[in-house]
Amino acid sequence: MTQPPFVSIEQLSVDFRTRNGIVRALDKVELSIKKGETLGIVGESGSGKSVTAYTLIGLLDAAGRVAGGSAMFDGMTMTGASESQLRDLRGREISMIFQNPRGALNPIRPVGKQIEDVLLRHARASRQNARAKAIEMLQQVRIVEPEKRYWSFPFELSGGMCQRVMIAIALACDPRLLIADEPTTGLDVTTQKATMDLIRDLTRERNMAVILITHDLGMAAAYADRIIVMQQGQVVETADVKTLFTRPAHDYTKKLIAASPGPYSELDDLTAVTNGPADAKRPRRVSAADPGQQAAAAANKFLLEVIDLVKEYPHRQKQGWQWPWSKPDDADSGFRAVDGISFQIKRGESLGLVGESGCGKSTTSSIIARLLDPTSGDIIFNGQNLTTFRADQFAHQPQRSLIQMVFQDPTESLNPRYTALDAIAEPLKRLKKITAATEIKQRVEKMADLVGLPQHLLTRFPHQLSGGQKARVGIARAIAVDPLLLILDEPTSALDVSVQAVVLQLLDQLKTELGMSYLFVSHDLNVVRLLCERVIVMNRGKIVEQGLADEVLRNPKQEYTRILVDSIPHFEPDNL
Amino acid sequence: MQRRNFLKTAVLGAATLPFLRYLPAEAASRAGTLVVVVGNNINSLDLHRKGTNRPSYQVTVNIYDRLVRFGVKTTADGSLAYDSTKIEPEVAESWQWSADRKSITFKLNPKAKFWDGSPVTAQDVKWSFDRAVSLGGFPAVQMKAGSMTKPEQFVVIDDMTFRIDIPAPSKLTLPDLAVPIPFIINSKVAKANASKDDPWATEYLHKNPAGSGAYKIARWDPGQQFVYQLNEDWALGPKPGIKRVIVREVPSASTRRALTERGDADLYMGIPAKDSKELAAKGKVSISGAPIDNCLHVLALNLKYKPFDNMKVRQAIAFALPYKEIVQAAAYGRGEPMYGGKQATPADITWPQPFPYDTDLAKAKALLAEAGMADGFETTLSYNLGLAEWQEPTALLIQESLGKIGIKVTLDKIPGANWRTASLVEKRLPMHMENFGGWLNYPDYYFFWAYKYGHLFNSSNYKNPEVEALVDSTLHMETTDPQYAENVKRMIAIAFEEVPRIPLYQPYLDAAMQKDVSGYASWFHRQLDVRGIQKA
Amino acid sequence: MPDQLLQIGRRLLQAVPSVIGIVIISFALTRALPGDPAVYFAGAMADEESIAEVRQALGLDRSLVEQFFIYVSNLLQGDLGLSLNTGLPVLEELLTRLPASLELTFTGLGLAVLIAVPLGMLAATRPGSWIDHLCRVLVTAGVSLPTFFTGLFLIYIFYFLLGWAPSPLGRLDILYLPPPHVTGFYLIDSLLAGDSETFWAALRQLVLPAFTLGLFALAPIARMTRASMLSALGSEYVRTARANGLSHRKVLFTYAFRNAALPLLTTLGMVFSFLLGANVLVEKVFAWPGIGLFAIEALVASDYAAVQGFVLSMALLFVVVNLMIDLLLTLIDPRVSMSD
Amino acid sequence: MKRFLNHFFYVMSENPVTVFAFSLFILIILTALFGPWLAPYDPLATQAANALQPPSLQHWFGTDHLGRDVFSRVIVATRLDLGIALSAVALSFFIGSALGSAAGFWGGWTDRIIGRLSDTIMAFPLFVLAMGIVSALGNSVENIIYATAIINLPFYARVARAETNVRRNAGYVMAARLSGSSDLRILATQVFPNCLPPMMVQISLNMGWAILNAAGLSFIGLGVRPPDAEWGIMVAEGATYIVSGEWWLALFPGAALMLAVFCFNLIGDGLRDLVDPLRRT
Repeated sequence: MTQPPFVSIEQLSVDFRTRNGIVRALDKVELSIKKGETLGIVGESGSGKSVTAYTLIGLLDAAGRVAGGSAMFDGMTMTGASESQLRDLRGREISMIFQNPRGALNPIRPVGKQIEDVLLRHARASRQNARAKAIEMLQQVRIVEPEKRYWSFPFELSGGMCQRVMIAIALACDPRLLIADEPTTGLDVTTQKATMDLIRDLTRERNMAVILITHDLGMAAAYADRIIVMQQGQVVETADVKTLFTRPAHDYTKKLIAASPGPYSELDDLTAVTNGPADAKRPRRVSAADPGQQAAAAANKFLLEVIDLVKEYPHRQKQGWQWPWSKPDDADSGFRAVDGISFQIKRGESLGLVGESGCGKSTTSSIIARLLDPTSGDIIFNGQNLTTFRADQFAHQPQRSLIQMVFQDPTESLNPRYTALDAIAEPLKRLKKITAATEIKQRVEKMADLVGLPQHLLTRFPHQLSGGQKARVGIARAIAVDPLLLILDEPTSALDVSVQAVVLQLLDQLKTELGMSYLFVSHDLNVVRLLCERVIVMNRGKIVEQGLADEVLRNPKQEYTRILVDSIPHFEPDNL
Repeated sequence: MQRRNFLKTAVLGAATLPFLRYLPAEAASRAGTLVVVVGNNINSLDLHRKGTNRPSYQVTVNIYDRLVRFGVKTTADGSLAYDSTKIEPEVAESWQWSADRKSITFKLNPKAKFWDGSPVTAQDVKWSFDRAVSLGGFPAVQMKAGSMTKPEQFVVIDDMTFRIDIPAPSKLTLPDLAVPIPFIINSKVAKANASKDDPWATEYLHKNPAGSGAYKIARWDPGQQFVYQLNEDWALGPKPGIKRVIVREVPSASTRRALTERGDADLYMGIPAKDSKELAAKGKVSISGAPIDNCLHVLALNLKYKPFDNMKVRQAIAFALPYKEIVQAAAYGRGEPMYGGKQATPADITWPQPFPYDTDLAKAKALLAEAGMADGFETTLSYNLGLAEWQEPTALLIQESLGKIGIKVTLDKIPGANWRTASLVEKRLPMHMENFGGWLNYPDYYFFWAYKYGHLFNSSNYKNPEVEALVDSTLHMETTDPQYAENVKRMIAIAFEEVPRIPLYQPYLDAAMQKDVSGYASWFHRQLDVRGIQKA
Repeated sequence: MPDQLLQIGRRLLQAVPSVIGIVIISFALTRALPGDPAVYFAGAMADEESIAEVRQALGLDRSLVEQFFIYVSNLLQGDLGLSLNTGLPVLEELLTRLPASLELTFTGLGLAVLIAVPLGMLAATRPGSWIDHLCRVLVTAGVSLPTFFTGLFLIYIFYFLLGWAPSPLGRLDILYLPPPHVTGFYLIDSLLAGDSETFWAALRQLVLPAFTLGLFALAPIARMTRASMLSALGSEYVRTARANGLSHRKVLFTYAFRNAALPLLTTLGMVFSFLLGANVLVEKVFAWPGIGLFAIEALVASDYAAVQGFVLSMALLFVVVNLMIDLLLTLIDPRVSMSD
Repeated sequence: MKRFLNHFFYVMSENPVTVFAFSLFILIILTALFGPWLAPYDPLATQAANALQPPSLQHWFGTDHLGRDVFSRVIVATRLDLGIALSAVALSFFIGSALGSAAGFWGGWTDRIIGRLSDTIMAFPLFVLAMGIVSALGNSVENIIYATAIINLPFYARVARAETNVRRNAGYVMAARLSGSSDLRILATQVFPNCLPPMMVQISLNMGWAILNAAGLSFIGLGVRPPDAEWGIMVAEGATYIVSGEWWLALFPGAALMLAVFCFNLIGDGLRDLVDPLRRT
C-alpha cells in the first residue's frame, strides 16, 4: 500500500458559528478508505458523522467552516477545491443518499426526470438516450415496471421505493464513492434490510467504496468492512468489524456496544461496560418476579381486557358535494386499522405490542388510552368497561388518572411554552386537583428524583433539555398521578442507544417500584423483549402471533414474525 | 329593458350606441376642438327622465333648442353672464301676450330645423311640453313654477303657431320657458321609438338625442367622455365658433387643475374657488365667473329643534359667525359678502343683499344670555360630503367660533346620497349648511322655495304666516306692480330679523380657460353653453 | 384524467356556498346603505308625490325579503338591474368597464411580479445580508404608502413638473380613439388592429397607474418569494440536487423555484384581490374608466343595483381567479388532490 | 426578565432592520402617549389669516387651509391612528383567532361553517368591503374600526385554523388530554399560545393595513370626521393641494403615515422571534 489512499481525511477540523459562539463540530478527524471498501461511521447524534461526509463533498452549510486539516479524494484536495470543481465531482465521482428519501426527492418532478437530470449534467447520456438510461437505472434498482415508474412522483411511491430511486440517482453516473447517510432511518425493518442488501449488491458489483453513516451498530456490523466510532467530533476508535466487536479498545465503543440490544442481551447489560461481548448466557432476570405480587395479580385476574376491538376509518372522502353537516356514510365500511383484536394484561405485567408501521399498534394504544373511540369492541379496565364513555368525555372520569401514556417523540410531546415543572404539574393540577403551589412543587420534585431528573432542570423549557432529559420529563408526567397502566408508545425510538439503555432501565425500575402494568408499543422486538414478559405481534390490524417474549423472538411460529426477526441487523460473530 | 334583447345589448355594450365609432381624421388636430374637463359624470341625454343628474343638463342646453332664451350681459369685471332681465327668441320668432295675460302665443321660426332636416313644428313643441308635465318628477315641478301643469294648457294653432294658456297671469311663465326643461324634441323620431309601455320614448331618448340644437352628439362613452359636433345647419343665433367639443370627465379636482395648467384642457368648468383664485393670480389661464344669481350659501337653523326655535338664539349665532374667515378660507374671496349690512331693514329689493349681522361675540353672548342660554348648549352641525370643498372649512370655522360663545358643536359629514333625504325631505338636521339658488331670478321665487313652510329648500322648518301670505301674493305679481317692492322689502326685513337661514356669502360660478378661449358665459343653470364660445 | 375532471367539478361545487354568501352579503350591504335612492333620483325639486312614484317604480316599496327574491331571480336570468346613476343596465356597464380595470390590475400585477420575484429570490439566496435587508426595506416602503398618495405624487412629478407622462386622463389621451373592440384590453386590441401608435399611447397611459398599483403588490410577493425560496433552498431535495452536482441554475430554477412557485401562486390570488380593492382608489386618481370609479360614484348615490353588481362581480372575479389558480396548481403540482 | 432582555438584544442584534423598526415603534408609542403635550400649537385652532403657510421656523410643517399648524396636527393624530389600528386589529385578532382555532381544533361542522364564512368575506376585495360597510353604517371612528376588523377577520381565522390543525394531535395535546384537561382548556392553554408566533407577523401587518385602510376611506370621503386630526384624512385633503404647490399638506402627514405603516410592517418578524420560545436559550 504505497499509493495514496483513495479517500483520506487528515486532521480535519470544522467550526460552526452559532448563537452562542463558535462550536467545534469536528476535531482533528482522521480516516481513510480504500477502493471498494465499505466504511461504517458510527456514533450518536451530534457526534459529527454527517459533518464529516458533508465536508468531504463540500456541502457544509453557510455557518460551517473548515478550520484545519484536509480531505483528499483520489489525490485531489477537496477542502480547498472551488465550488465548480466540486460540482463536477458530485454525482459523477462521489454521490450521496440520505435518510427520509421521500423528502430528498423533488416532490414535483417525475422521478425518471430526476435521474435524467444527473445523467445529462455529467454527460453520461444525451437528450436522445437519457430516458432509456434512466429507465435502465430504475430497472437496476429492481423497481418493477420501470417505464411506468419513470413518470411517478415521489408521493406516489412508498418510502422503500423512493430510497431505490435515490440509489438509482446516486449510482446513475457510476461514481467511485457512495456516501450513505442513515439510508434506512424511518423505513420498516423489512424494507430496511431489502434496501441495505440492494446497496451492498450494487456497490460490490461496481467495486465502489462506500461510507455508511449510521447510529445503528448492528447495521454497521452487518454491512461494513471497517468501522470508525465517533464521539463529539472526534474519532475514538477505528477497527475492522470483528476486532471492534470482540475487542473494543475505547470505553465509548464498549458503552455503545453494550447499549445496543441484541437478541440475547439483558437490561442490566445495556449499561455495563465489559471487556468482551455481552455474555448472552447469563440467566435472565424475571421482571416483576415477586411471587407475592404474582399471586395477587392472579387473584385480581386481569387489569385490562381487550375484547374484539375494531377501528375503521372511512375509505376516502365521499366524492362529490357534501353538505357541511353530512356525516360520513356508515354503510361505506372503509379501511380497518384494527381488525378485531383481543388480549389481556395482568396486574404488574408488561405486554409488548410489536409490528411495522401501519399495522395498527398505535391506533390500538390510542384507543386503550381512551384518546380515540373504537368502532366496536370492549375495553374492560380494572373491572369497568371504558367504551361506555366517549373519548372526549373521558377526561372527566375518575379512571382517567389510572391509564397514562408516554409518547414517542419526547420533543413533540412537550409543550414548548411549558417548563419541565409546568409539564409535570399539569396532570397533578387537573387530575389530583392539587392547587397549592408548594405542594405541587414538592410532588414534582419528588417525581423528578424518581425519574432521575436533576431538580435544577425543572425550570427549563423543552428545547433547553436533551433528548434523554425530555424523555424523563415525559415519564415523570405520566407517572405523577399513580396510574395502574402505563402505555409506552415507542418511548425510546427517537433516542440515542446509550440514552435508550438508561431510559429502559429506568422504566424497568419504576415498574418494580410502583407496581404498574405496561403496554409497550414498539417496532423493535429486541427492545420489547427487554422489558416485557409477553409480546403480541401485529400485522394489518390483526394479531399474528403472541406469546412469551423470548419464545416469540427466538422461535417465531409465523412466517411474518420470522421475517421481522431476521430483518433486524445485528452483530453475529459466528457468521463472520 | 326587454329581456330578450338583454344579452345582445349586454354583449355589444356601449358599441350599440348610435354614434360614431371613430372620430373623423380632423379630430386628431386640436384646432377647432375644445377640450373641456368636468368633475361629474353625465348619465343621460334626456333631462325629462327620472334619475338624470344635474351635470347632464348641459347636454340638453347644447343639443336641444327652447322657445326662448336669456340674453348675455357683460359684468363689471368683464366676464360674461346670462341676463335674467332679457329674454330673446330661439325657436319662437316672436310672442304675444293676450290682453288678460292668461295666454301667450308663439310664432315659430321657419329656420328652426331638426337634425334630420324636418322643420320644428308646433306639434313638436306641444309633444315635448306635454312630455315635460306628464313624466312627473323634477321637470313637472319646474314647469309648475311657470304655472304649466297640464297638457291641455299647450295648444297647437297651426304648424308654426303655438299657444300656452295659464290659469292666472304670472311673471314667471316666460322666463320658465328659457330654463333647460322645456326643450323641444323631434316628436316624429321620438314617437317612432315609443312603445305602449313607454309612450314618451324615455328609453330611446335616454341614449339617443333627437333635437334641433347647435350641437349634435358625436360620441358618448358613459363615465369617460362626451363629444359634441357642430350642427352646421343651425341658424337660430350667431354661428358657433367651435366645431367639436370634447367633454372629459375627470373625477380628481387636482388632476383637472393640472390639465388646465399644463394646457391639455381648454376649459375647466366649475373650478373650485381656491384654484380659481390661484390660477387668476398666476395669469397663465383666464378665469371667468360671476356671482350666481339668487343663490346663497347659508347656515340653516332648524326651528323644529330647541333652542333654534328661539329667535334670540338664532340672532346670537348670526352674530357669532366668523364671516370674514369663511369668505377667505372657504370661498377664497370668490364670494360676495352677505354680512355687515348697515340697516336693520332693507333699503331696496336687491337680492341677495348683506344681512345686518357681523362677527360680534359680545353681542352674541348677550343675546344668548337674553335667551336664557348663557352657558351655551350642544348641537350638531351637518354638512354635505359632496360639497365638502367649501362646507367643511366653513363648518370647522363655525364650530370653533361658536365654541367661543359656549355652543359646543359636533360636526356630522353626511354622504351625498343621504344628504337630500336628511336635510331637504325629512328636514331633520338641527344645524346644517344649505346652498339653494333659484333658477328664476326673483327674490320672491327664492322665498317661495326657501322660506315657505313645507317647501323643499325650507330645511329650517321655518313657518311665518306673514311670509306665507306675502309670498303667495307676490310670486306671480309683475315686478312693475307698485306693491311688489313693498312686499319684497317686507320679506327681506323678516328674513333679516328672524334669520332661520343665516347667509354666509353669495358664491361665484367660475371657469378657467386658456387665453385663446373667449365668449364663455356663466349661466344660472351652472352648465356649459358651448354656443357662444370661440377659440382663436 | 377523469379523476382530475371530478376534482375540478368538486372544486367548482365548493365555490357554491361562497357564491351564495356573496350574493346575500352584497344584497344586505347595499340595502344598508344610507340615503333614499328614490329621493335622490326624483330630482332636485321633486315633491313627496313624485318621490313616491319613483320609489314604486324602483320597487323600493316592497319588503326586503321580497326585494331579495326579485333580485335573486333576476340574477339567475343574468339581469343585474339598471344603474340608477347612469341609466344603463349594470351588466352592460360592468362589461364595458371591466376590461379597463383588469388591464390595469394585470399590468400592475405583472409589473410587481417582474420586480418582486427576482428581488425575493436574490434576498433568499443571501439571507441576512445587506441585500436581503435592503430588499425588505424597499418593498415594505412600497406597501406603506397609501396608493392615492403615490398616484398623486407620481402625477405631480412626472406629468405636472417634468411632463414625461401623458395627461392622467384614463386609458387613452384625448386625441386618440380606442382600438376596435375585441377583448376590451386596449393593448391587445391595438396590436390586433396592427395599430402600434395607439398601442404605445395606451401603454403610456398605463405606466403610472400600473406602477402605483404594482408598488403596493411588491411586498407580499417579494416576501412570499423569499420565504418559499428559503424553505425550498433549505429542503432536502435541493440538498440532493446539490449532492448530485447539478448546476447552480438547475438547482435554483428547476428544483428550488418551481417548488417555491406553488405557494407563490396562491399568494398571487390574494394579491390580486388586494389590487382589485386598491384599484378603486387608483382609478379615481387617474380617471381610469374602470369599475372602481363606477363603484365610488354608485356608492355616493346609493345606487343599489350598481353597488350590488360591482360588489358581486368583484367577489365572483375573485372566486374565479382563485379557481383558476387552483386548477393551475393541479397542473403544476401533482400532489394537489383538490379533495381539500 | 434578564433572560428576556438578553433574548431581546439577541433578536435585535440579528437584524438591523428590526432594531430600526423597534426604535421607530417606541417613538410612535411615545408620541401617541404624549402627543398633546408635545404639540406646539392647538391642533384644532384655526387662523384663517395664516392659512397655507409653507414650512417655517414658527410652523415646521407649515399650516393648512384653515391656518392650523400641520406639525401639531401630525403629532396629535398619532394617538387616533394608533388607536384605530390597535382596536381594529385587537378586535379581529380575538374574534378571528377564536373562530379559527375552534375550526382547526374541532374540525367537521364547525370548520366547514367557519371556513365558508371566511371564504365569503375573503372573496370581497378588502377595500371594497370596507367601503361598503362604512358607507352603510356611517363614517365614524367606531365604524371604521368595525369595518377594518371585519375585513381582517379571515386572515386570523385562517392562520389560527392552520396552526391549530397542525397542533391538535401533537404529543403535548394528547398528554394534556391524559392529564384530564377539557377540550376548551387544551385549546386555550396548550394549543392557542403556540399559534401566537406566526400570528404576530399577521398582527403587525394588519396594523399597517388598518391605517392605510382608514386613509383610503378618507380619500373617498368616508374617513374620520373633522376636525379630528388623522393622518389619512390629512393626506387625503392635502393630496388635492399638491398640484397647487402646497405640498407640505400631504407630504408630512403622508410621511408620518408611511413611517408608521412601515414600522408595523417591519416589526412583525422581530415580534415573532421575540415571542417564540424556541428562539430562547
